[in-house]
Amino acid sequence: MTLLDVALAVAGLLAVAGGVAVVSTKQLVRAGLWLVVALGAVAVEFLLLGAEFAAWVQVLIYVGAVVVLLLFAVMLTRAPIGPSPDLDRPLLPALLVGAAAGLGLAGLFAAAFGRLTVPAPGAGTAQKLGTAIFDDWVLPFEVLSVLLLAALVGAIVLSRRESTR
Amino acid sequence: MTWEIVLRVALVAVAFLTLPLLVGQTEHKVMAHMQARLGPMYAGAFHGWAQLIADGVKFAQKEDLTPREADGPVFRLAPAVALLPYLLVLLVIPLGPGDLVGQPLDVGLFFVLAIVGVGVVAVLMAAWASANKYALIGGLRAAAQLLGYELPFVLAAASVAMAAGSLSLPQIVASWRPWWLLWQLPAMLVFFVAGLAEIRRPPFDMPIADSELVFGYLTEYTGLRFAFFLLAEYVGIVVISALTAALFLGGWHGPWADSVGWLWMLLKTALVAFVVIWLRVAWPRLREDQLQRLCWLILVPVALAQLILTAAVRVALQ
Amino acid sequence: MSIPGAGLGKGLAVTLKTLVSPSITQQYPDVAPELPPRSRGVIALREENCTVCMLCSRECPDWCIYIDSHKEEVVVPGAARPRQRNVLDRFDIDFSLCMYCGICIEVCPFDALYWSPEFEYAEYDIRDLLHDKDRLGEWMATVPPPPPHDPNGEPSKEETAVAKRAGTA
Amino acid sequence: MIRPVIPLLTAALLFGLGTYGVLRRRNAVLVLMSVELMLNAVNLVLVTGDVLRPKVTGQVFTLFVIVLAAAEVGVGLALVLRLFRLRRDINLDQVPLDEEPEPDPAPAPVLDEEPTR
Repeated sequence: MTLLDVALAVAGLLAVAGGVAVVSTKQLVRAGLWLVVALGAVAVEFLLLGAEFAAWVQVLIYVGAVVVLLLFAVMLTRAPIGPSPDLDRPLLPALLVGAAAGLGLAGLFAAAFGRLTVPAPGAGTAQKLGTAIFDDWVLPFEVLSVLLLAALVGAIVLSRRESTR
Repeated sequence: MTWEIVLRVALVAVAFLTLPLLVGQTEHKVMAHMQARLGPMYAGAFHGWAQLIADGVKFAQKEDLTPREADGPVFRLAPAVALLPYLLVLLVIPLGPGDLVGQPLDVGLFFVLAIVGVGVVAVLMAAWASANKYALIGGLRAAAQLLGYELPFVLAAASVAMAAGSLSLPQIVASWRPWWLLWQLPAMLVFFVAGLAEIRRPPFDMPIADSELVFGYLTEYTGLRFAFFLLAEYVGIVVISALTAALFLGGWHGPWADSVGWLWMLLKTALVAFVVIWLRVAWPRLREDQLQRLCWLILVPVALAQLILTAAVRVALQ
Repeated sequence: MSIPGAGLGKGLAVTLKTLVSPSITQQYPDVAPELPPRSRGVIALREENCTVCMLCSRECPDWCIYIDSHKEEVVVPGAARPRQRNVLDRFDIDFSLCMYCGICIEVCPFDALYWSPEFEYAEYDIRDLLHDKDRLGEWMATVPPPPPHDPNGEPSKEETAVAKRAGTA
Repeated sequence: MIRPVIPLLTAALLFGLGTYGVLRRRNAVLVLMSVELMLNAVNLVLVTGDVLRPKVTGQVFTLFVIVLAAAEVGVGLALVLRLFRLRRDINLDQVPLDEEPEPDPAPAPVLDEEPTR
């Protein structure tokens, strides 16, 4: 265990704790705020793994936009302060599937990479990333922009009120 | 090495604590004189220089209230969340040539944009946890405003990053040339206006419009927590001014630049901060629909056009 | 045809001009304020001129002037019988009621009431704002001299009367 | 030297939590949040993959996923708000999948009105 490992483990624990809180809290808005914690911790993991650019994109898009939109929606749909009743479905099926997926994957990863150590990655990959996107992945990039446009138009159409026609 | 980092962080912390006070005092005085008043004159004997310190003492003495219906932990945490992003941003803004920056960061500009965006979360936390309808309306307004203006803000910054061919703030300042003032002028205006909206300064203070929403998402705050929000606003002015100065006004460039570069940077920052204060005095608040109209119909197209122009000039120069 | 945004520029120009011109704030407790002439600060009483005609008290819109008097006989040498004279016992103005209309001063036929620019007579208790004739008399010292006569104006009635009497006599 | 198993385990647990949340939660926004958790788990795996090999493909895909998540949330929230406007509720179990939705009551209901259903 190096210092970097410890940092990774701490951020990972934070992310998982945030995730647990997101799926278990009874208070709608707090779930959104715990999501900020989880996503922030994942961003820290990105940083530690040398994906500096991805980390800041994560903060910019996820924390700055996605979570805010989610909170916005929670507040617009009138979340009460304090616990809301009737948030959850029956526990058992969800727990079974969730635990199977999570622990199964965890077991798989542990078995495959359990003893592996790799050299710590260097920082500062924005340039490499740009080159990769615009050399190897131009088509997906363009397709993605079309998709974004479609999502934009779709969201606007969906949220228009009928009476404004 | 460790000592150096500690020293740098300490210096940034000092700047974090003094520059906003300086801006606040300037605002007191400039606003007063623009309204043919004198402003604070008594605290500290000489032209009320210690007014903000006195205010701080006053805030510290006030009762720390949490409304009974409020979501306590969230309510109490919000001011810190509001303040923290700006402190982090100050770390990467270059003050002078070479090594005169808190922490040189390869993707500094991107870091700044990402971190400034986190401030919205604090606003939503404060708004929702207050259990007050004015606060909630203010918070929703703020969220809509901040989400909207983030777009031109980022696009304008992307233009200058493209012009410089780097995301590192010191790099961008280093490759700045005087003729960029003209070339990047639309981006500068867009960035400055969107930045004003990001820190919710007048004329973009719809979220805390005191004549209709009491004080928006700050309505329920008192004492030190309120002071934290105020401090966040003034650090915000410092950050936006410093960013505008660094990205578009050439940062430390100027006559005798290498020896007094930091002075130029501070001077330009102060100039932009003065404009921020000036606009507050001179211009009325935008209505909510005007606010969104300005963002989506003017700023975003201008920013996109500027991006195309920047790209064209870059390609032509190569 | 107006240029769009001209108003914004104008706003900036006005505020900048105000910024560089001196401010109009007066540092009152430290620096005495420059009051305009004929400031209505307080009503001063020249007791000797008062004949207890009660005009001021009757004309006062909110009845804040209280006057008491008694009659005295004055023996004038050579006269057939003693003359009667009104003697002022009490002349109070309640400044918690006074609305500074100045009607009392206008109607006084004997110039017993004057405007004084003195304004620093605030009290902690509203009852202390009832000022008696001694206090009102003290304020006479602060009454400014009457403004000089307008050189282009008509001469005053008294002056013409005196001149006419001198001419006819 | 780092052990890539640590972020991978984190990702696996996050993914499990996300799955659990999607199945457990009844509230539409909470389901969206759980989906975000799963997406983040995938991102974490992709980024960790880059540490194992000297390429940045994983990060490229992370960026793509993040952009996708933004698009997804935009459309998803539009749907949720639409649902709320129609039914005053965003409980997913109450969504009738086999009937035509009633048209949007016009003029659109003020937020304070009682359900018009």
